[in-house]
Amino acid sequence: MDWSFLAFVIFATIAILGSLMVILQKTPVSSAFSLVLVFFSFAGLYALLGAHFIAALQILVYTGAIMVLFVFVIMLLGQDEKTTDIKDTSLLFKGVTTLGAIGLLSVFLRAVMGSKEIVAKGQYSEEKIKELGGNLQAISEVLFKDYVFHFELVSFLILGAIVATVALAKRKNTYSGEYHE
Amino acid sequence: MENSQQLTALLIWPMLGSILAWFIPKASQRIYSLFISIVQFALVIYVAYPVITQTGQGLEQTLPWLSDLGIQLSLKLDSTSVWFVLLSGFVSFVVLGMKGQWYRRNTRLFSSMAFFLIFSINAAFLSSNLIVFYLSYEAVFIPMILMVGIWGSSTKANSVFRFFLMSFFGSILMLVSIFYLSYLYFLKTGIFSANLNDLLKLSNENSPAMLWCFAGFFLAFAIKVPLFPFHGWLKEVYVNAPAPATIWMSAILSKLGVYGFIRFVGPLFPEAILSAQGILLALAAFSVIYAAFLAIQAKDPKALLSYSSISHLGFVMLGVFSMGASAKTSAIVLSVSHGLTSLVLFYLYDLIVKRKEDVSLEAYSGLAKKFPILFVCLFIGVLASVSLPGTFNFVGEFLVLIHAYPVSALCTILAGIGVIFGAVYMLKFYQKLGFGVSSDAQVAEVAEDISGFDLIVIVLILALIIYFGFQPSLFLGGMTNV
Amino acid sequence: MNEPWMMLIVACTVFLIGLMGVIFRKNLLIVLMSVELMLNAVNLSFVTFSKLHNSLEGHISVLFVMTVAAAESAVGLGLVIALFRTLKTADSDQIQILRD
Amino acid sequence: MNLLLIVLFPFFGFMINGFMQLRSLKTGHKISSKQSGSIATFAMVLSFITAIYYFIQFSGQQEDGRLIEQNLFSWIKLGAFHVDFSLRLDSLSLLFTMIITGVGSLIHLYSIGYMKEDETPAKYFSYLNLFCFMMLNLVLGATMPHIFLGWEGVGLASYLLIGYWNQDTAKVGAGQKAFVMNRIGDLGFLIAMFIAYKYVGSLDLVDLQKATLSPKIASVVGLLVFFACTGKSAQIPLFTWLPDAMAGPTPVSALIHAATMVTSGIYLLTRISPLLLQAPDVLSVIAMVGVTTAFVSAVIACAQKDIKKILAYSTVSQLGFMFLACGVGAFDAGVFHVMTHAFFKALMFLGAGSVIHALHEEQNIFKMGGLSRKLPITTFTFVMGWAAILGLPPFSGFFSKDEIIIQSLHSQYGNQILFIMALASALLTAFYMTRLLVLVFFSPSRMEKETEEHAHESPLVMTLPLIALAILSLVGGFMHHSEGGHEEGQSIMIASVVVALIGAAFAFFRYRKFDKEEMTNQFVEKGLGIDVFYNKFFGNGVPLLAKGLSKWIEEYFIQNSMKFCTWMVEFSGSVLKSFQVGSMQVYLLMMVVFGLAFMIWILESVMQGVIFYGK
Amino acid sequence: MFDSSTITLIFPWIILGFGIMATMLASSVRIETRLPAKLLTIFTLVLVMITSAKLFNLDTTITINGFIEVSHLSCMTLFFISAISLIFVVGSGGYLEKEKLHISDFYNLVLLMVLGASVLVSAKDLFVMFIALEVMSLPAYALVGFRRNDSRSNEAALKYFILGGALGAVYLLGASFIFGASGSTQLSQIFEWSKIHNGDVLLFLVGHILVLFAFLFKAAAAPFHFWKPDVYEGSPVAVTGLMATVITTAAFVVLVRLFHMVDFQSQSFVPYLESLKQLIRVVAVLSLVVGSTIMILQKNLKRLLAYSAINHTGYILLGLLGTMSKPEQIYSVWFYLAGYAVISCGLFLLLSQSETRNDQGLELVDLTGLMKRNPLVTALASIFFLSMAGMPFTVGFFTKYTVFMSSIASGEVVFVIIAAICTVIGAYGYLRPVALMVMRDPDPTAAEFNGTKSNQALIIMLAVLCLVLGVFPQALIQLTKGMELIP
Repeated sequence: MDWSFLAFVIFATIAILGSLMVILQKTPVSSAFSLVLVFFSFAGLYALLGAHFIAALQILVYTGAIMVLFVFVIMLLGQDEKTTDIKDTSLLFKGVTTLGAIGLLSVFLRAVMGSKEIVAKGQYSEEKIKELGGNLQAISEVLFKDYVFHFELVSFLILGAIVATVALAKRKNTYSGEYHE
Repeated sequence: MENSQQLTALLIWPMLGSILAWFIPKASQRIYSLFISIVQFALVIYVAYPVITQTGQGLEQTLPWLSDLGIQLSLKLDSTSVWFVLLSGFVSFVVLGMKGQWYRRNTRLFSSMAFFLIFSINAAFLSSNLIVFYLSYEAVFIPMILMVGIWGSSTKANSVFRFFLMSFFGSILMLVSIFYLSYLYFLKTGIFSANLNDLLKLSNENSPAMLWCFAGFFLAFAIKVPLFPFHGWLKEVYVNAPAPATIWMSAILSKLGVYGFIRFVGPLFPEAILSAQGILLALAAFSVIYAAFLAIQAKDPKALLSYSSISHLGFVMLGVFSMGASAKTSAIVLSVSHGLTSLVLFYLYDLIVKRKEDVSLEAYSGLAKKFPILFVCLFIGVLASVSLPGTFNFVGEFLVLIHAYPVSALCTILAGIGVIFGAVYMLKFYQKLGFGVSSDAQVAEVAEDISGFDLIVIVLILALIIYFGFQPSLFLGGMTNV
Repeated sequence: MNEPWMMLIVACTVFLIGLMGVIFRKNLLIVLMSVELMLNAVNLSFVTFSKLHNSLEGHISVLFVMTVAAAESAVGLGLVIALFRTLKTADSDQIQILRD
Repeated sequence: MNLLLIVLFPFFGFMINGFMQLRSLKTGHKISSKQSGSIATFAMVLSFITAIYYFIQFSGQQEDGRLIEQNLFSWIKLGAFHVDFSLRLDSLSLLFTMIITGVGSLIHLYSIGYMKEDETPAKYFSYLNLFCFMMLNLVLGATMPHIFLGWEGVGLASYLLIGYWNQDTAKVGAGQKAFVMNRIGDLGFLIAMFIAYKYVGSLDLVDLQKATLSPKIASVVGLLVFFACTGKSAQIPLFTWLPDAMAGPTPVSALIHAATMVTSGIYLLTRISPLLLQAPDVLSVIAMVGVTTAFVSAVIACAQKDIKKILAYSTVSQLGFMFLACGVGAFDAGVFHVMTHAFFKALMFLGAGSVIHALHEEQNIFKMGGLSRKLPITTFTFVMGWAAILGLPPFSGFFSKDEIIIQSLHSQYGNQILFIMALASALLTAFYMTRLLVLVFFSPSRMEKETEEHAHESPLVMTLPLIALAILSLVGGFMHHSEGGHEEGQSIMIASVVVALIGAAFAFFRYRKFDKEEMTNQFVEKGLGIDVFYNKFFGNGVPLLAKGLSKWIEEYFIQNSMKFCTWMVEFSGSVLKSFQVGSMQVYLLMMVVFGLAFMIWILESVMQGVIFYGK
Repeated sequence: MFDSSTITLIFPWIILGFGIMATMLASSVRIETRLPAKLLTIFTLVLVMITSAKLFNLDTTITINGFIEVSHLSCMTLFFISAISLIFVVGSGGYLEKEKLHISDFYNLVLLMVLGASVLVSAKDLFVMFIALEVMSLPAYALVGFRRNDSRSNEAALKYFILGGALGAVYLLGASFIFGASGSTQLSQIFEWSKIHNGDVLLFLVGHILVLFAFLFKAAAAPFHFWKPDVYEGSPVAVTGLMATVITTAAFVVLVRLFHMVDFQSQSFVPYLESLKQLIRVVAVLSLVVGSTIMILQKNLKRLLAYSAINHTGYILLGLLGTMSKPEQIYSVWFYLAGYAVISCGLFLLLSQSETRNDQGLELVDLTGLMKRNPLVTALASIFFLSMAGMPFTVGFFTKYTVFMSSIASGEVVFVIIAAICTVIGAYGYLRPVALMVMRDPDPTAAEFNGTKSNQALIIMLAVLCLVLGVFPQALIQLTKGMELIP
């Protein structure tokens, strides 16, 4: 029983319980705060896996950006009162869903057992990363060397998201019905 | 086989007609259609002439079309197909001369569709590549559906759908069979081909697969002909269709099925046919009697004619399933004669209906007195339909039965009983229309007797029916050497 | 070091919890959050496998997934807002007009 | 001289009259019966003259030289199957030709007078010519299909002429009945041809006559041909159409339904007699059927009131005699009776026509009487016919009928039952014919005043044929050179004459003073219920069966199975559609469930059961 | 890493990128002026077409860093996608005007979608696929919900979005499993790995199946089809058309790649091939049956076309099934996609010309008696419907032909028979609108069809193309035969 294992157990428990809370909370706001909990515990898990940069990003992006967005919208739409939809849903529906999830889980579990056989073939072992000057250094190098295409593409993704959101969420229809040329 | 470039003309000309029809003013559409169809008929005769005279010599033409898909535009005019092509040329010419609402409403569409129909029919009869055959076989639906739908007497879409769906169901299974055959051929030789000549190499195989393929073909053609349990679509469509469509369907399209049996099923699946011959003959014979019974109880004269068509085609199928060259020839003769007869009957019935509309008679009766010449013609038509000796139908029916008899006496006798019932319903038909006391005294002044184009054409056909009744050697001579 | 498959089990569990949330929560905002949960779980899985393989591909992937998640939630929230404008609700039961 | 001429003259007559008729319809110009009738009669006379020419030619030749064959063209030739369209004249067909053209000419002549009042005589005469044309084809055809052509052709002409007055649907119905019943017989003919072709390989009559078949095949062919003959010649079981066929004009009845068409059965049987002789069983069947028909229809005739119906049943009865003759192997006697019967029965029909004509379409014999004074020539000629049918010497019937009765006992195939039944039929014949004669011509008048006043003798065109036929009835018997009197025949001859006289006397005394309508047995009058039975059984049964088929198989099976297919598709569509509930979360759940199922299924099959069952 | 030769290879995308930015700038100036945006979009798409056409004569397949493939397949698809989008951009102006949706954002989103689709078809890396998928999908969500004031449009967009998001996550999970099993996300490396791998493949299989599910969802194969009718019905017609063509095409290209991701010759994957075939069989048959049987019950035309699309998905999967054992038959899938895209492009453009009396979208009854009022539209619609039904002498026939041929050649006779029967059922569905148009008398409440001349010309062109390809499909078949699949 080493410390990292203990940390893992703690983070994992928080993550799972937190996610359960996300989907079982009555108000969106509490769901959102449960989600924050999950994000934090995930950050911890990343750190345990040695992905420190990712752990940091997790906090920054998810908790810092996405969650704020969520909370903002919740408040915007006035969705902070309690909803009872979880109770309204029929038991059968929930039951089937749970059964399905358990079934999937069992399949996944069986599948990930296969990961024990995985032989590492990448070049970025922990030593190598250290050699390169740490996690961030290594990632940056790979990101801007090999994955530059992805990177550019993602920029268009964000562009698309912006345009899409703007197009969707504009309050007033600015269309006047005539051409202005 | 002689290589000939003329066969494509039989396809190009109607296609051209179909396209040009859109540029012809409405008023002259009938003249235009007549012109195109007469030229087309003349073309057919010109092309077919050497085939008829030089017995056993056929014309062949192969154009590469979609060779990478195993499709070649191989056309073949031999002594089997030539009669069907001639028949369709003739029938089309007659039909397009008919006057009717199709020359008043959506005229351009009508002529265009008519020529497209002729094109597809010709393509189907000429093609010796199964895929091309299938293509044209199915292309026939499109104009047919439109004709029934647009100019038909009823807006009930169900009949059209039923017709289309049943036929399509059969034919698409045939397509699957064709695919499978060419796949078998591919397995054997490594080449994808749907040419009949190639696929014939499979015909001596006797495997379950061949039996299934046979079933696919059988279903397609049996629905088209139609044979007994597959005839459900027929009545409604025939009754609701405008006269040209009805004539085309009964005179030509049903022959597509017959032709399919003779041309493809017979040579491709001899084993399968032989093993199922009893059932097939029984089906054919039962079709004869069953349809005759339906005709007897039919109230609508057009329905009666439709059922009689099934009944007669039962005879044809009896000949086809008897196998053997002579029986095959007999079936072709009967097909042609049935084509001519049903042309006459439906044509004249349409004339009568038009006259009836003109004078608003409540029921048909005593019309013979008012339109004597029309009814003389109709009577000869009826006689041909009951295959009285001396008419072309007799030759066909007699030959069919005499060749079917050695194969299955029982079925022949059963079908023979249909001859009796044929007399019953056809006479009933004629009596209902022609005899008795007519209910309207003023008809004579309003509606005229048959005259002009109608008269000439009908007399011509009747003359042909009687002439071939005594001189069928034209049909028999060329076909014996096949 | 912990057995990596344990990490994967956590990932899978969270993923499926997210899936369950998407399926049976009616509040569209919570549904969106559940989608975020699923994406997070995937991230964890990527990082774990990345570690197993001594590779950085997984890390990079996580970066992109995060971006995508952000973009997606932006569009999703935009859609929810648009829906809220017309239907005055963010309840998934209300959006069953299109059916059959 | 060309054999074709015999056939062609009536054909031209048919064409000319037909075209004239069609033209007159167009122009409205009416054609008189004199015009069209003279053309038709002329055509028949020419044909008759041609026949006489051949008769003269034949009589100068030996028995075996009496054959002329003329191949016109090849009709149907397909592979091994070959039928020529050729005419063949031998003594048998010459005899029939002479009857057809001779009696035909007379009846055509008679018709000119009879159809004077008719609106469309040209149509009538064209039909009559068509009939003669077809009939000549029947007797001159050299092959079975050719005979069949004539066979069906006469049926057609018969149909047209019975339903000549087609405004009356009952008459058309009678024609239809005749045609259909003939067709039933024709089926036998057709199948006989098929079998014959299968076993003989040819349908030429000569080949058929020469052929030796196994007894079984021969009997089947014989029976089928006989079945065909029962249709055409109105024998049991297909005889019921003939009385109805009297709906047509009376000359038609005389020509078609007495003299010529109905005897074509005898012609056909005689033609294939070599085949029949190979099958003795068939012969006895033919004899039995013939004699039964003769007897039964004679019984029915006794109860009839309609003058034409009596003659019709009489015809059936006489035809029964002829079949009896064929059945006992005495084909000659049968043919001989055909000839004499043609004379006297045509005569009687025409006489009846004359009576009907005089009485304005009155046909009930109980509304006649005492016409001998008004219609002397008719009466006189009718008496001649009466004597002939009774078989009184020296009238023609005496020779032919007695020949048959003798043969029915003494022939190789004859027996006593046949003989006794034949005699009984002769007795009945005498009875009903005398009844007819007395009631129409000699008993007190029972006519209405008006008709009685208008009754008058027919014009010369009508009486001339009567006289001619009367003479023929008288002398017709001597045309046949009998092979000497049989020793035992003498007594039978006497017996039959006596029997006839007894019957005649009985009738004479019973009806001499009759002045009211006789109460006949309805059952017998209606044809012993046979016709009723047919009407009930087939007349209603076939439509019923048709309705049943159309309802149960067509509606419920065929149409409903199609509907069922549509329904199945639509039903499965609506079942599948019910998954489309509109809730995206349900969709997702379904995807998860399906996905899970697929996954487990695939993994199970790949890993062979390691997922849940362990390794 | 990008040398000059690589730049030429990715030139179409660069142009697209600049186009997108330019359009965005143009639209941000004044939102009411959309002509510049429209012209820019057209210009961009034409340029993309030209540049991608330039790449046709590329005789080798080039993979950039193992992520992106420039090959015949990708260039053709790129060309094709941009051509279809161009037609929609040119043709849907009137529709947008009518629906009051004509704002520059539309063009911007279309371009973004095209970019996503075009990258998707070239992607050789699971991750590029995912990003490209999102690049394609996000604008698509927005376009579906483009009628912001229409709750139906919103609903459709949300459904599409949530399901798309969830399935995107599923894809990612699958991708991570594959990555875990094989150590790479690049298809070529996975293929190499599968060749030599010998051992437990369960992790890979689960990942693979998940990935397949995600793209079966995008391709709307039953039982992952549920979103399609709802989304089709709710979205603007022009967008539906784009989805039916561009997204379907892209999704299928990826699906084909994913199905051929591993080397089935390899020892460990031999049993997997059969199971995978089983999966395709089941999914194909389900799609065929679901599509055809529900289609004949539909009243809404767009919904009908959605089910028809599901039905078509079934056919394409049948073709794919044929390619599983005979990869050279892959052209049937491409050919089918191309033919189907041409037909639905024409049909949706035609439908976008309609003016209904209510907002429920174009119902079937709105077509009643159209022939008497508008014969041209009737003729065009009939051609497209008959094409969809697979009637001879239309492109629809040969598309079905090749697909049937391909699966027969793999011995899948039973499934071809099922497909054939479904064709008959489907034909009934397509014939119903035709019959309504042709056989009935006009209904005064029925829809009007008013299109501009240029639009009509465009549609006529497409109809003629349908017919021409129905008689002379060689050229297209030759092209598609060049589109080989390189692992």
